[in-house]
Amino acid sequence: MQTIASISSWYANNETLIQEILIYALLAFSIQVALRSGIFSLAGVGFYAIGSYAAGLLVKEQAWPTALAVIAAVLLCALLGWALSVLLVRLRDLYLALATVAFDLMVGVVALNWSSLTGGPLGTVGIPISVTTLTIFITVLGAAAMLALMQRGTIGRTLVAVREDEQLARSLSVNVRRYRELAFVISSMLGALAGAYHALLFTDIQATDAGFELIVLALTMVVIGGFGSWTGALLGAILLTWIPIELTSIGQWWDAVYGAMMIVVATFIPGGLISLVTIAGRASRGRARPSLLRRGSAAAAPPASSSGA
Amino acid sequence: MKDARVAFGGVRALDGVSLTVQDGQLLGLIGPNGSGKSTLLAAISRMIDLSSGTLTMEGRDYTNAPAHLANALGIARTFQTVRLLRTMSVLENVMLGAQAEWVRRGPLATWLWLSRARREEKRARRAAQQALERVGLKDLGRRHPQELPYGPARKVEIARALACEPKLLLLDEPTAGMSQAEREEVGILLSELSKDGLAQVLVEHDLAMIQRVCNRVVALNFGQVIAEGLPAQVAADELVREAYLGHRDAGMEASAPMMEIGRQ
Amino acid sequence: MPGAPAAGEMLQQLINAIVFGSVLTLFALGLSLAWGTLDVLNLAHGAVFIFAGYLTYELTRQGALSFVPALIVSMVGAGAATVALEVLAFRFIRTRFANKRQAELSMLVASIGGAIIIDQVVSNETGATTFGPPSSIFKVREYHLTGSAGITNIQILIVVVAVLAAVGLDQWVRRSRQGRAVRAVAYDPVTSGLLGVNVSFVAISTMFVAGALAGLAGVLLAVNLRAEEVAVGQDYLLTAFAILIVGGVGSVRGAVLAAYLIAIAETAVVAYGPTQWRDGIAFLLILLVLLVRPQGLFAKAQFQRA
Amino acid sequence: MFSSRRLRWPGGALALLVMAVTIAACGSSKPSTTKTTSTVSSTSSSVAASATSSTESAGTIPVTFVGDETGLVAFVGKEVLKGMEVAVKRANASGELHGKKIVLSVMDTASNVSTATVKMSDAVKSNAVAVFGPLLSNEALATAPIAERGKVVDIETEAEVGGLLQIGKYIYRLTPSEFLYYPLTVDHLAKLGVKHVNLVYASDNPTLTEESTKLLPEWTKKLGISIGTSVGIPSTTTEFSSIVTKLETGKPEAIGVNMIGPAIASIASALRTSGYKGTIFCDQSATAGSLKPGGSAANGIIYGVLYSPEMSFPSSKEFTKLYEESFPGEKPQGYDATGYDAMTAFADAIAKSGSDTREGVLKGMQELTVAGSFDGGSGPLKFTGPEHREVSGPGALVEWKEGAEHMLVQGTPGLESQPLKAQ
Repeated sequence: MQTIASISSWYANNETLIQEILIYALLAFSIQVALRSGIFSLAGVGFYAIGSYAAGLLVKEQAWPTALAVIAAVLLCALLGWALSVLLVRLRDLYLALATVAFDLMVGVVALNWSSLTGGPLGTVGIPISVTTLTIFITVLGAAAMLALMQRGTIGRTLVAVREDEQLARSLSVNVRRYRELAFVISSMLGALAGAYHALLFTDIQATDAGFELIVLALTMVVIGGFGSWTGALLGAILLTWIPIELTSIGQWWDAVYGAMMIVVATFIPGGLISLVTIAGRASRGRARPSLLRRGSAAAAPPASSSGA
Repeated sequence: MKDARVAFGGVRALDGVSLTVQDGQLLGLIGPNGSGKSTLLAAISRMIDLSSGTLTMEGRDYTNAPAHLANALGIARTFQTVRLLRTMSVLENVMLGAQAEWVRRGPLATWLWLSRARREEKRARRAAQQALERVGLKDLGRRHPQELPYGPARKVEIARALACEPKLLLLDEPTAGMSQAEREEVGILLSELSKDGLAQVLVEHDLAMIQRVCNRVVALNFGQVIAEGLPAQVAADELVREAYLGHRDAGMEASAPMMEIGRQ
Repeated sequence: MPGAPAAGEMLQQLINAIVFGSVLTLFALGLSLAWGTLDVLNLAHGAVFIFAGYLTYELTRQGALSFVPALIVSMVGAGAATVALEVLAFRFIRTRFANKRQAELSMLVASIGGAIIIDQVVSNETGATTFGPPSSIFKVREYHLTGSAGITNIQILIVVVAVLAAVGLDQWVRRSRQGRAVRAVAYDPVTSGLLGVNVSFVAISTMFVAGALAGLAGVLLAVNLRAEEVAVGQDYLLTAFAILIVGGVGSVRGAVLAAYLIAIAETAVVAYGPTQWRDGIAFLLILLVLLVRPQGLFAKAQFQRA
Repeated sequence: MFSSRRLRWPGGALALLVMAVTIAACGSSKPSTTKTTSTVSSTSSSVAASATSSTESAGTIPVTFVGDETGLVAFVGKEVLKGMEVAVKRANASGELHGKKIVLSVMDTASNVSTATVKMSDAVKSNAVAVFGPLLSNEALATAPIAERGKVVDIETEAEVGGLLQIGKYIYRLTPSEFLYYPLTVDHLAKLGVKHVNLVYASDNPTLTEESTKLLPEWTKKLGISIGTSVGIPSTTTEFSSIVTKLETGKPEAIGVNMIGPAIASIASALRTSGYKGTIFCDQSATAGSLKPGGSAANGIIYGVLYSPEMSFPSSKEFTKLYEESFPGEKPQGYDATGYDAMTAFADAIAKSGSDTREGVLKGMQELTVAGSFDGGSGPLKFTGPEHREVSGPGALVEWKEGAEHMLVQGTPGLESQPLKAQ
């Protein structure tokens, strides 16, 4: 009983923090699912903006029921996400990343200038609060379950193959384009969910909300947490929401400490912080596996075979 | 495959090559570096587009089909370099081949059709294990590719291709870098597969191996077929010897092929 | 006669575009160099740029140094900050990560961390408010051209320096031994290591040059703008992305052409178009170029590292 | 593999859960995120001393400033806080608090919306009887609903954004809208005989956009001034010469620069360098040193402010004196007055209601607003707006000269330009 009471009081004291974390978790999932499938897309942030406007305006201006508005926002973004993935089908790696960053920022510019719809620089304010923490929590659980399914079995292996070696994947019957499109669409939908919930919980949307800072934050969450698994994205969302809040207590240099932490993790823990958890888990079960921290051995490296086509 | 032509920029990589492989036939493909062997395999497996010509598989034209459909038609291949995914175990790598049929259902089915997925997972595991046993690596399933020496890693590649249950297997220098003993094992394996009725195309520099296992050989140079026939005939062919040794052709760089021949 | 002032205004806007393009060139050269040769998309480049402006402000406001020494010290400081990132993070990532894509990601995040630290230093030391070097270190004068058009001495300096830096960098990458080493690293770090190129030294010196170029741009801009704040660096960074994409990654000439193209486009929008959409131009260009010609408008095939 | 996977990810999830709970436990057991203002300044030690003695003794009235101590507008937050400290000192010394003392604590939002929302809910959960809101508009918009739901009076300062007061009855804004004293500038322009002005404004800033596109045109029209070119540019713009060229077309007698941050000084310098001789006016955001880097080029820029140390209102003089006593050698700025006004209104509210519970604060604030006005650092302030939850002030027109503001005109209380803002 004591524990239940203390958990509930802890929850009551930290509800906003939890809400933030849950919403960022959805955004981080959005980036993670793309990265894990070899798609360096940051378009989730753009869909965060579109999703927040769509859901917020439908609820506020059209008085749609919340559930319907959220679904409509997510479907809209799924469609747009698919269209974007078709447009950007030729791009890979940093080029894709920059194209999607440009898309995100373009969404912001459009939102700022389409005043009749979005309120422009004044933003959209006074959206009725129409979701509960529980709804978002269940959504995050559901999303996590879907992502967990996506990481295992046939589709899990297939997406790894698509990420690591597209040509090989094709030679094994994988329709690479379809799988990439799926990942892109899922990413868009998760971004839209995060945005929609943010709008419906925090009641206001500013055109600058989904700017470069949010892109950087989402990417950082996923890389620091570890993009190999949804658990990494969740860990990143928890830590990067929570750490800045705690760090403010150390005064004006907190940002520098935060930056230093990012450098250290990015440089020395390639699998993200979640890999430490995984390694610790393995060690505790006594199963010696090659450490993720170790550089892969070159045993299977091809010899300098020079025979040509 | 008829009259295939592939051109990269002004360079003709394949120039009017026609090739037919029967069930149970093990076709050896030889030729010096840059003669178009790997290009030919890439063309057959639809990794690259033909600029002209046609590809048929069991009477079906697949010249313009996307790459992943070539595998669906029964064409599996290995690559010149080891291409195992380091984040997966050996068994999982082979399962990539074993699951090919299920993967064709598309991403949504493989993601969300849970009841089928579970059955499929079990079947793929069994098939992958069998494929590993077939190449003689029964116990290596749990290891990771980067822990394997080069020879076994190449065998895993063959197992992965076999797990697709292909009708035509394309092998791009499967024994390069292997020890003599390993090479012989692979040779025996390929002969057995051939006896089981599998059509195979083997790109190989090891002429002794070609002579031992192949029942037909095609020699390529400058993207053209310069000789075709039984292994012994082709090996004796004047043009082939010339191409390899480069005596009368000043434009050829002879040093690399010499080394290859020296392996015999 | 309504035609004459309009013509003068047009000339003035053309001059403005050329000056702006020169600042963009200076900014983007270093970024392009680092990405083209070392595969580092250094997101701290904007912070380094501001850091140099801050150093000049700090060195000159008490009258301790005059313009040229302050410029040199600031460039060295900016270069050193970039080298620090290389030594502390990028170098490890490059050697430890087998997977190139993951290395790119980690470098991105590490450089964000670096940007945060540098921004924090500048922001704390300036009280997070507007700062700028005193006007006494560089007497800005305007020279009148025909009609109402004019150009200031700092603007002339920016254009001249940008052209010299671009030509110099282009020649350095093409001609000199060091330049050849840089290009070798660009093509294949492993092989160039085997061929005796000291990859670590090449990386450090390349990053130093990249940082110093950002510093040069930062100081000149600080003098030209008179006032700046931390956020300015990021705004330049976003525009520079467009320059890299439009010009083609790793191409010095492409970057220069793209910088002027974007400057002209943005100036034209401010002068004659819907000014609020100005920010959108760079992003639109990124999307359009990547859709139509992913290798960049001006890049030559040999610079590509797809 | 399947089975080992099945084992693995719940393991990971479990580990995560454990971590999350640990983190949460640390978070809740450590109220160190709140800290007293003792670090801000040595002269405020009296405030700090009472703060550290005990947190919840009967004699204290705990309040929390959820504000930007670090981050983008830290330079504003620090000043607002100083003003608050001065007000706390005055109120505690005055005895109007029925023998109790206000204890001010600070939660840093770091100018980050997420942090601000979390800190605001921390503050609402704490024993603070009132909260003072964050400074940035988007922070204020995100945090005000939390205070409203928590039924805590939230006194906002600075954040000037439409819709804030509509959030609910617990939300107050004690900083007069700039829209109320900007007309002083327009009046002055008319007096100077200006007929044509050109204008540049930050098109992504709500206040500046509303001011520049709706209000200024109305005011100038009344006074016979025409606006020629009106250019909206994003505040991220870093290249101004093309804008300067555009602003100079038509040779206007005055040019308005309704921008924020360094842009004002940059544009002003560029205008002066290219030989522009007319009047340059701008928005109150030029206060607090953003014109300093402009050097002599910034001389003569005029703008309306809500407070100037040269103001002659008795309450302003009192504030100026108290501030200079608390922070010797420093001159109070508008932001200091803002903090002072917010805290003084709060103290007056407690004095009125005689109760320092949360409901008591609300009641006191309501009584205070019914009274219609109170005297703050920025002069006699009048309650206006929805349920009289915001204030108007007289303001002043200042001119920037050699690194300092000089008052040209003092606004007249009660004669503030009618709030033309569309409600």
